[in-house]
Amino acid sequence: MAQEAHEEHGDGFEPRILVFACNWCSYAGADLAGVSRLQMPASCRVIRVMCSARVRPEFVIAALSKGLDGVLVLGCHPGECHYSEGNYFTRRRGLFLKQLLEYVGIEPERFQVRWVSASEGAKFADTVEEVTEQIKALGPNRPRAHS
Amino acid sequence: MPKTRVGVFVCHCGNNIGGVVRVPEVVEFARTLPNVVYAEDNLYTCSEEGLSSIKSQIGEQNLNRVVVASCTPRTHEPLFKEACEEAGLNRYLFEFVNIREHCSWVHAHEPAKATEKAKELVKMGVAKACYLEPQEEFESEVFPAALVIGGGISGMTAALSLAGQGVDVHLVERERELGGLIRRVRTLFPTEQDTAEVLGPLIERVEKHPQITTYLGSEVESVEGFIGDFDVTVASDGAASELKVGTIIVATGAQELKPLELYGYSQLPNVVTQLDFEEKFKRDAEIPRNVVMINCVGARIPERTYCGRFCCTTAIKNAIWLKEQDPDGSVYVLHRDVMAYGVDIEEFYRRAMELGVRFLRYDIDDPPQILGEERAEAVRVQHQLMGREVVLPADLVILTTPLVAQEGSEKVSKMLKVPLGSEGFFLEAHLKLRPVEFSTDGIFVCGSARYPSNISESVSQAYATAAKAAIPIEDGFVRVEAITAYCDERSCSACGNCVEVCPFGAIELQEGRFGTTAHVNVAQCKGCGCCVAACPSGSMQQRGFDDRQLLSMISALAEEMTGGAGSP
Amino acid sequence: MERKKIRKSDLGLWLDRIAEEYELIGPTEEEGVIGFEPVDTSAALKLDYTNSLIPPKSLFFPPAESLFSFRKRGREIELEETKPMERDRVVFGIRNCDVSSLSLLDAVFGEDLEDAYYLERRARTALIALACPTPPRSSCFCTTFDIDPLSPEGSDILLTDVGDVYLVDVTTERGEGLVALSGDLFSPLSADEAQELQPPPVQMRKLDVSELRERIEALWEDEYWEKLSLPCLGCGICTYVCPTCHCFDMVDVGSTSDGARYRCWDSCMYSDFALMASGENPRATKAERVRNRYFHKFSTFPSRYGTGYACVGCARCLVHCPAGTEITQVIEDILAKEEVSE
Amino acid sequence: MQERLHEIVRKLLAEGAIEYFIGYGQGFEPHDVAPCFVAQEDEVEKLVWGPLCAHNLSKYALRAKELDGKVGLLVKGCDARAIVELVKQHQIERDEIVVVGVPCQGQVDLRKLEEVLGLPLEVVKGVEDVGDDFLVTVGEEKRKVPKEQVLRDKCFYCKHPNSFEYDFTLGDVMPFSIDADKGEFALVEELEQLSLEERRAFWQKQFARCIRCNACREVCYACYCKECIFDSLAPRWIEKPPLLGENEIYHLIRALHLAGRCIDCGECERVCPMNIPLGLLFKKVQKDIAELFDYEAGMDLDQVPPLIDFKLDDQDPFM
Repeated sequence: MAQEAHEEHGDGFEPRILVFACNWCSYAGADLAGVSRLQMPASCRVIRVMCSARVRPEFVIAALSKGLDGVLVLGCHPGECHYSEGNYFTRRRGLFLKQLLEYVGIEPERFQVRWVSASEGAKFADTVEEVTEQIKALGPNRPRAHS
Repeated sequence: MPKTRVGVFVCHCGNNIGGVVRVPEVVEFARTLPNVVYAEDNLYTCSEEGLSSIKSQIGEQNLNRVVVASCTPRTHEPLFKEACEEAGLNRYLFEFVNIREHCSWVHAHEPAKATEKAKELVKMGVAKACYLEPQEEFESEVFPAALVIGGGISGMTAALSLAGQGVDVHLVERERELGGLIRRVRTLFPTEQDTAEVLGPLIERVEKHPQITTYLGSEVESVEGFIGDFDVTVASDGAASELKVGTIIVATGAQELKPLELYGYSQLPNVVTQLDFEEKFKRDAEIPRNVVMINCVGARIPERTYCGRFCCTTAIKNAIWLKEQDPDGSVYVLHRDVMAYGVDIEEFYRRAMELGVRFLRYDIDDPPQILGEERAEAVRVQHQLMGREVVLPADLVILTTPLVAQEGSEKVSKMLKVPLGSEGFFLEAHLKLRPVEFSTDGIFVCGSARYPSNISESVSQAYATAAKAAIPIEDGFVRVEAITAYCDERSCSACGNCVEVCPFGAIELQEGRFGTTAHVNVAQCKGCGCCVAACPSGSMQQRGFDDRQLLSMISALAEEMTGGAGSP
Repeated sequence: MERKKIRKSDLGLWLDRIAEEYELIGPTEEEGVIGFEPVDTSAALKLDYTNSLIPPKSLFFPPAESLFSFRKRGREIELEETKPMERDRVVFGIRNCDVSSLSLLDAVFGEDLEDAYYLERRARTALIALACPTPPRSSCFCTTFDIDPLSPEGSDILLTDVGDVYLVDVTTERGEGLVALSGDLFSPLSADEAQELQPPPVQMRKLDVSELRERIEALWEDEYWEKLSLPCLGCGICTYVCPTCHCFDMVDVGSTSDGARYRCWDSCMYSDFALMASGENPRATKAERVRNRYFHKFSTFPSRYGTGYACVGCARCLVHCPAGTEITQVIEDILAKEEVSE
Repeated sequence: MQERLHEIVRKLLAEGAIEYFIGYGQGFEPHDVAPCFVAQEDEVEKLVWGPLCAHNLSKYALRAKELDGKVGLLVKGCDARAIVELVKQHQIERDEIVVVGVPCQGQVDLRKLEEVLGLPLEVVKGVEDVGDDFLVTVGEEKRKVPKEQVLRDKCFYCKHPNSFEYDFTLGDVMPFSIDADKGEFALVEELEQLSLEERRAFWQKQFARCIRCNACREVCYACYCKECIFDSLAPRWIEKPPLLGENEIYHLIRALHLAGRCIDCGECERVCPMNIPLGLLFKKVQKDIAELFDYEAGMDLDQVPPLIDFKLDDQDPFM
């Protein structure tokens, strides 16, 4: 069915990007983008978590290995975490995981962490736009051969 | 265990969703999803009609999971959870799917893609719903005191209202006097009464009230904790006081824009703002004969798009005041539009014209010009009606500027972890549905801290926040949403990661039935989930956000791509 | 039937001819690991090897095989059966220990319950066995179970390395067919050759296991198993490299709306192997799991299928066990123990 | 040294200070050594020590949990880090075990030795450490093999020839000086030099070969979870069949869980029957943890593991 959509617009591959957004900042930011009617590519699927620190790095590994084109983890800006410390852990996990994934040959663009506050609707939209473009350029995440 | 029976309700939200997403197609798709036994679309699921449909279907279809695909959980989740509860379904067996803010509104020109996305979001929601479990909420105590930040009209009114309800109030004011911005204004519209007549008694009542403690020349240094249990540090002249409060009201107000570089302001001595005028001329300075006011200075322009809302009224007020002082003097008000809304203000506007105040509309692309080197001599402006240029003699030019965000707002925003809008004013949870409330429980905002508000607006907002802030204190407890962490002691091997990461010290290792394992103190747990992500064995989980639920959403989405992990 | 010979230099020609007609599978090396893999040309084969790490049972009973896949389209469900194999196959270079392991597996997959997938692979696969090099690996002990590393039994063709030529014993019509593919490369042995060209007799340790079954059955309650399990890590290596281990698990991979049913190897050494939905685990301790494995090999399997012991003396488990557990030592311990207590 | 070991263990058993001692014993073939559990004084002679004692016996320290009494352990310098971590991660009480530290000047990588000799390992009758060489007995003759040629990779940059965590010690040695002419992370860096595509191809090939026998997990000292997330049915992190995608998840999540825990004992790579170069994966983990967070596992009991800790000024490329 996804194909139909493409045909209708005559463009090629529309990446599927999984987004984790923290309830207090980034999810609110995404809502604000909507309220402000900021248009963005239909590539992202948001999963709401209370804090970006809830996002198990295992989720990222699983999502990419299952063939999703990208994973985007969004949290409050450092220092603004609703739980005061959560996003500092997100930051460290992100730093480590990014390098590990790159080492085994997964393009770093496919896993990104960004800080988006509740008032940054525009930043949310821009981030989605930007990441989508980057992943479009890479093409589909190689589907896993089930040998 | 009874079979999982999911009901899906997809909202058109009038045209908001239905105008883009092909809702019936989404409903049809939902019917094919595992465990979905019922699906329907509603014009407005949040309407009485929609809600009663949810309730009745829970009964008729014997639903034990409800998924609503509509707007954002941040505003409507409580509403739908109530509905489920009223129909006898535990409120935690409800799952929200956002296909408006996250879909129809942001893909307005791609109906096909938006529809596909909506389907996948619904699929993910249903996948999660299947793993939802009923939850019991935990109740935590609320400390019976409130903090009000800002001692202006709003702050004082809120403080009095709270104190009047028997709540202990701590009122913190940065200045050495109470009163805020209005203190510098001499008369008030539309009653034209002397500010002191209003402000004086108010300040006195605040200062006299036994349940209000006022901290002048003081600032809030830090705020920790959550609704019911905030720890606040107030710094006054080096001395610091530690307070405990249950709720907080932000009434930090706003400041008048100083239009530096505009119309010779700050270079020409007789070009002033309305507030300068109030302070200097309306006291004892002698009254100039020819006065020209320019409205919308620094407002409704690209870098500051909003309307100051009552600057016009202020101009009218001062124009009338001038005419009353000297009927023969000339007063011109150059404006872009006169915002004199409401019964009394409109009347006020008419009176000004009767008194001979001249209102001239100018064009922003051809703004008035100040003539004169040392001081303003006259103002040249293009008269739109006569279609020609006029030169108005001016002994005094008054610039009408809007209120802008209070300085220090960022600090307060970071401290309380509440958001600021793009113009720097505080941003409430929802313009229509949750005004004066922040999405963070127990913190409220009123007056010009929110956006420029005149006195009557500030007062009513102050009452609103006072009422809101008093509720949890009256109840004496708040329910903690059941999204707290818990540990499966059978599989926990006590590595201690969770203990280390918990920002609230809510977890400790204890001896138990299964040896040493992690234990979560629900009262302290705030449901961030840090510990869950740090647990290698998955023994630590978060209610409503456990690994099964989130992983099932990922798999549901991934399936769409791989055509099933199974394809050999 | 009479013995033939083929010059070593001609072996490649023959195998390449076979590869034209069949899927040719033989010993190859990847990352220092010997395994039986399909090859396009004989050049890809590795001939100087003792035996593969993963036994050739994997060719008939793969580590993971999709039995069928399913898709949910709306309310419809499509089922699609997976074909076990495309072309008929020829396996070259299999050793006799593994050949005889297949006859044990035949009992499992071919008797009262017939497994179509396994049986089709067996029926459509010819075996060209390669007699073991002499001396064999010091760990080998197949003769313990009366397996003759030089016997043509169980395979279609047996090749025996005697210097410049391989002796060729063809035992089945299918074998005849393979030889006929390039008959000119084969020639009968002259009388003298029949005399001279004999493989040297194979020397390897042989344990007397005639009473092994009775003795192990007497040891069910013995604390020996506890002791034996101390170093055991509970990994699955021994079962995965064992040519006779055949435990499997059936799992649906994918989702309820799109996936496949897989059969994949499982290991009785895993703590959750016997775990039941109720949470009950009849073999909760490592000692119980270790005991179970040897009991199955030396008691349960023979009594269940009326065969010999479920061990062919390939010694793979012994060589690869990370904790150094030796099945030969275990056998000796079992036999010794009984004697002591007699 | 072996005698001294026998002495100590005999004494410990005689005094009933331990229920049993875990050391190394002769394996089936002369070249292979296996963990050896000694409970009786008369079995003490079974214990051996030499350059073939690769196993990280710290894994067995967890056995102490199951016993009323203590267990004794023979621990090399490198493996001592596992003891520190196990205590740090609340898996054992330090006083539940008796640690006998043994000085070590490098262990033999049997796969390398087989290559260097060009002969099957079974012809190797014994290996002795004679300073900068190993003395390898092949059949009747003794061959000198330079350590450079056959040392386990991790021994090239050995930081702890002596166990720094012990109750008894078999003495001290100087770290031998071998010019490995490459840094600790040289192999990882080589791989990092490759293009993303090449790295991907490399690892996909490796992961595809995995048969998921779980040996790497079971042999790992840090895999002590009562229930591994890979064995959990809900949530189901990986499917049982060893398909490429599932194997990839398996190895990456293991790498993640070992971040800040891996002490470079190299057991996972040693036991892998499929010769998957897991060392290359876990060296990378150690490298990044060291470079990003300046942390080395198993060195300091009070140092908080890197992924459950943070600094306000950690680098932040995510703005």
